[in-house]
Amino acid sequence: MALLELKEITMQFGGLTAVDHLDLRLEEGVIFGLIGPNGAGKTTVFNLVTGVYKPTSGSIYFKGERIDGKPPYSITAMGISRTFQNIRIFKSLSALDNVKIGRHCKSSMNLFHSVIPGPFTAREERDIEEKSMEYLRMVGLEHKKDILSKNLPYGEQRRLEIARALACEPKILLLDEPAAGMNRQEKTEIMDLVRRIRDTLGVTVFLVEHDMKVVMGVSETVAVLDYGKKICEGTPSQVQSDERVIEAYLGRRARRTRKAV
Amino acid sequence: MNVKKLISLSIAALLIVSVTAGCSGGQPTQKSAEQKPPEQKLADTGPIKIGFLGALTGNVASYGINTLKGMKLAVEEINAAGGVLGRPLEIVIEDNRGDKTEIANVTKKFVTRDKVAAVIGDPTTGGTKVAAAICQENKTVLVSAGAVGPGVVEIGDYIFRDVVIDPIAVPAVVKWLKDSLKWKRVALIVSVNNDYSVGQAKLFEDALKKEGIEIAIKESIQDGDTVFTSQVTKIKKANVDGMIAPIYYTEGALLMIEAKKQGLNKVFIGGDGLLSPVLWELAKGATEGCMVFAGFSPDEPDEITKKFIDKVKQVYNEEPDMFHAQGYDAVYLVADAMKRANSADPSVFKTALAQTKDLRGVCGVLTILPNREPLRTPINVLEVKGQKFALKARVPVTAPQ
Amino acid sequence: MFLTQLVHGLTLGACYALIALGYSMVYGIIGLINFAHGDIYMLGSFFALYLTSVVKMKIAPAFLIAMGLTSLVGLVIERVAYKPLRRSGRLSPLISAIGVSIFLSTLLNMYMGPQTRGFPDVITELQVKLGEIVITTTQLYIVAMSIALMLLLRHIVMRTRVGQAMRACSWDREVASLMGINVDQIIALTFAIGSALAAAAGVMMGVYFNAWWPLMGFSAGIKAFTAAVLGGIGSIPGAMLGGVVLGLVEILGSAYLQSSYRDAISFTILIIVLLVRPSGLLGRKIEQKV
Amino acid sequence: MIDAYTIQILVVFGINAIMALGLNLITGVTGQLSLGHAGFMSVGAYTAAIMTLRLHTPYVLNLLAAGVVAGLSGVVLGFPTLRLYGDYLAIATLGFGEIVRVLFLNLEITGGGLGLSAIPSKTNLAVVYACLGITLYVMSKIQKSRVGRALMAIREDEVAAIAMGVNSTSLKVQAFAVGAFFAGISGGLYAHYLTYINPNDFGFMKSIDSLSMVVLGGMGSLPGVLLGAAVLTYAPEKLRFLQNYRMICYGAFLVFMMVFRPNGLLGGTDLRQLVKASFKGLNWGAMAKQGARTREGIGGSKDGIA
Repeated sequence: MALLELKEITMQFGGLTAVDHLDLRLEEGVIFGLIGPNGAGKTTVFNLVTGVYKPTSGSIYFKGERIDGKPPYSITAMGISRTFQNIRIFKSLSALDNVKIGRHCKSSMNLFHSVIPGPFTAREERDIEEKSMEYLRMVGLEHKKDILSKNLPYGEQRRLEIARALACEPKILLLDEPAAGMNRQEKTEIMDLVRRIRDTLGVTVFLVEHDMKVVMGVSETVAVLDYGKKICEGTPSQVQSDERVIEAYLGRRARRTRKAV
Repeated sequence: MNVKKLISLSIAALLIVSVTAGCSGGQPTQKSAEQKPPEQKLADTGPIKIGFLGALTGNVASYGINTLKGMKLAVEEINAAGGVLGRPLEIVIEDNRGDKTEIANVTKKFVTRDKVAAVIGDPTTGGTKVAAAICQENKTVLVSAGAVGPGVVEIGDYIFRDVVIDPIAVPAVVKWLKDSLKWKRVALIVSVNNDYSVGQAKLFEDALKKEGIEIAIKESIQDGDTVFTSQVTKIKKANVDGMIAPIYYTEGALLMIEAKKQGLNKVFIGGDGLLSPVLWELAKGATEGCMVFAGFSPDEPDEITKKFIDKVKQVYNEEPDMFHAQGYDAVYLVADAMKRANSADPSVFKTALAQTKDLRGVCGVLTILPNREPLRTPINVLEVKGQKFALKARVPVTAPQ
Repeated sequence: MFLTQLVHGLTLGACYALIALGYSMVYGIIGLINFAHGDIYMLGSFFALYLTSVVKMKIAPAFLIAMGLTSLVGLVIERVAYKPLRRSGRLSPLISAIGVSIFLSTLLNMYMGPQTRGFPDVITELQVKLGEIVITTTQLYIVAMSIALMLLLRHIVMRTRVGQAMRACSWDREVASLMGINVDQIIALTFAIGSALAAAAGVMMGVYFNAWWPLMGFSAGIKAFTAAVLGGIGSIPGAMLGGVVLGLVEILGSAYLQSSYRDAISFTILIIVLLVRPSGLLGRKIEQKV
Repeated sequence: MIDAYTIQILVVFGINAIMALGLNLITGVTGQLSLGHAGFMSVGAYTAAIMTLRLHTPYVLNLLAAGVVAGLSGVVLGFPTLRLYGDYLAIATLGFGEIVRVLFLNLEITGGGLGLSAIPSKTNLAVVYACLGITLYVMSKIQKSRVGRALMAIREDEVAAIAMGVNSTSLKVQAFAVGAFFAGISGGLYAHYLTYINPNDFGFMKSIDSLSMVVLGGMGSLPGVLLGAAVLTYAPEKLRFLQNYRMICYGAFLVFMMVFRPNGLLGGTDLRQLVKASFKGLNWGAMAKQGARTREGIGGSKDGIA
């Protein structure tokens, strides 16, 4: 049984088909890359998996359970968490608080618990604090825990967002262009981090990325989207040599260039 | 964890205390001067303080401002004639914006800081009730110039008012409408967010029922409204003999303009809330023939009233309305009681105040009944004629059994 | 009876639309819930009252001068109370606007007294009779004026360079300034136009209802806010539509339901409309970009 | 040393602060602009008044009932309207406040426009400050808890909060319920303090007053809200010497305060930071500055103009 499976997923916005009869299977423990030219529908796939959008047709299974149509927060609670293309950390909260919010679905204190103190709540709060620090440490931000997250440099904000997503203890982590806007040094660090996440935590990683070097360097399986359709899937080397992929990237670019001229 | 919590809470508490310390530390000099024992204020020869309670800003400012103008005139006259018990009167003025919390604040300030002998106001019934509870508790006399609704003097034996009270006036006026004008079918208009209007409308409903006059239609407006089109259209369709409108003059004038626009040529009658020159200043003839019942009559006045009207015109360059008159009378009512009791101590002169009998004021003759409600007689029915109120009838009233 | 009520409702709606237009414009461009808009409206009405009754001016010049003076005041207010707060969230300018509102209304309360004042007879009132309905010239003026101003405003915003700059500022101020637009100037201009529109509304309403008082802006401000939101924030035709719907609901609601429940009826309808169309009648759908 | 006038101001401050703290949870912490908070206060005040006048129930029970009924009304308002965002929500809450006011003006049991009078005077300084203490305790506990962090996450970025597993609708309703509960308590205290209530006392201006307290003090910061309530309760009284110019100056004062401290007096600082700051002898001003937040999220709907 695949960990995550998309069957015949179609998503239409008005007349525009963003995702077109897409089938994807992610086995547990893989690092799976999804690439494609701009506007190919990669982020839409993430939004479909996390429940932000409800697919026009088709179905999505997670651990064998159908999840499309469920509210996003309960999908997260089942073990799918994500980062965003344009960083969406909680800007005026400290780095530690950001990660603590990631622990939301792994803790259960409700309104009454927070007002009426007890050994259970104290223990849970301590657990949240310790676990959150662990994830901060994992991304190398433990010394910046009290800094407001909006004051962190860009690369650290990205890593903080990953730590926040990990704090949910997901089975599968969706990373939306984690290396965007980073320099080479930072990109290498991110690739290391992704590998470490899978190797030490055993989390399956589902990656959307623009940067070929990053995707090819870290993924075990890569799928290519073009106009919402999957045109190719395989190992990085298989994909890199596929005609259709080259055409989608280069051919289009060539056509576009001609048009612009 | 617990220690942290304690600290954070105590910091918060500290904050409050420091803020409030700022509050009380505000006027140290004044306070030390006023922290003398209460007997002192009654014995010495300084001015007798009267607190003015009313709004000078906000929605009900026009009532407060005019009440204050009336009070100022009375105080000037009394002081010019040597004051009360050889001491001059002094008005302590504070604005309350018509806000109940501020009314409570101001009243507390009057009774504890200024140590006034009496509080005059508030012109609204609701405000008076808030202030009355405080005055009663602090044993300071309160005379409301304007509170006509029920449940005011019941608050305690320090609480009085000098108005035409509706439970006495309304039945008399309704009887007069039936006997003299032969009204059989009326429309009743009430301003739902005005306690004066709601209270008076209820009394009208009872009295009309008792006299067998049919209420063909009951329409609601709100204070602050300018649009009355749908109400007037409905009233016009109801085909009535006249409209009973226990509302205030601004809404009254605008309502009558709309009525004239739509060709509703029937007469409006309302209480002293309508008694203001605003009626014709605003309505340019649309209010012609409109009737108002009140204790105060600018037409065919007696000596005292005429003098008062002239004075208001001379000092403020305006026609007096109900609030001028009530403010003026309230000061004289208090001064009269102090003179008879030969004391400015509220606990003493309140007894004299309760025994007031046939006191001539600008609003007619005032007697305080045994239940401390005022009885004013007669009730004047006035009619708008051009730019003035003309006396149409005098309706005598007697104390209820 | 129904037609008469309908005419009254439309007139009242046109009045609300007039106030809402300026409100919605400022709102669309700087996203400020301008609680002082009602008081600017009151001020515009005051200028006209002063000019017609004290200076004995005719209504047409008084109308224009009032608009001019009010837009100057609008500029000053923007400079003093809102400009310093442009980068500090949305609630701080809102509180600042409340401060301005209290300031203006109490200032006028002090100088003019709280009493309601009527306008001199500035418009010769003629009546047009169509069967049972009676339409007055003032009503016609108001409806015509609000339609004309709406069209003018829409033209300015959609068809002129200034309007283009305004729209740019409303989408993204930073990008607009990078494109060489003087954002400060555009916002100031928006305020000036918005205030002038408020003044126009104030004069028309003052004349129509024959009433001016210092606190008249309070309820007008709430009505404008309601009409603008009902129509869809920032949408100029929306403000117009929202105003008309609000006016109709108020008049017909008090005519056929309970007049004492008038405000409750209109707000209930507002909430129902928003539940069905969460961004107003003509508002653009809020897209939560993920 | 403390006379009745001072006590009066202190009581009014306490009642205002409880109400503002409730609103702070909704607006300051959760980021939902509410313009109808006085509606909740009104529900509380009328609940307490009707219970005491009709059923002669004990004071403490009245207060509790005031809070509970107001809290329930918060839930009732919350469920349908919390699907709305930004200013659309704001106008819906404003509408709620007005609907409550009009309803109370028309109902028989609330005395309509006459209001309710002769409510027993029970509220005193001790009771108010006990309630304020409880409110502060509850609020500081909530803000530091899992729920509080989730609420702040909703304020900062609702989409991201949901992606972190936060059920934002449910939590927003809870925030409204708790905020309304305390507004109800403050309404109950108010009714038993002034002994007379009228629907017009809980109009839009009252909602705006408490919103001003929250914003002026610094949204989301408990000491900030306390300070805001203190300043805005005290300022109109302190300005009395200005006589006729009082409210003019008050208006100018509001503008000046906002221009001078756009993020509120203590914007962005929380109790914990203040405690630490006071221990370490740090500069409070710097602390506030570091914590200063821009609050673009609130009511933010980029609609443009068309």
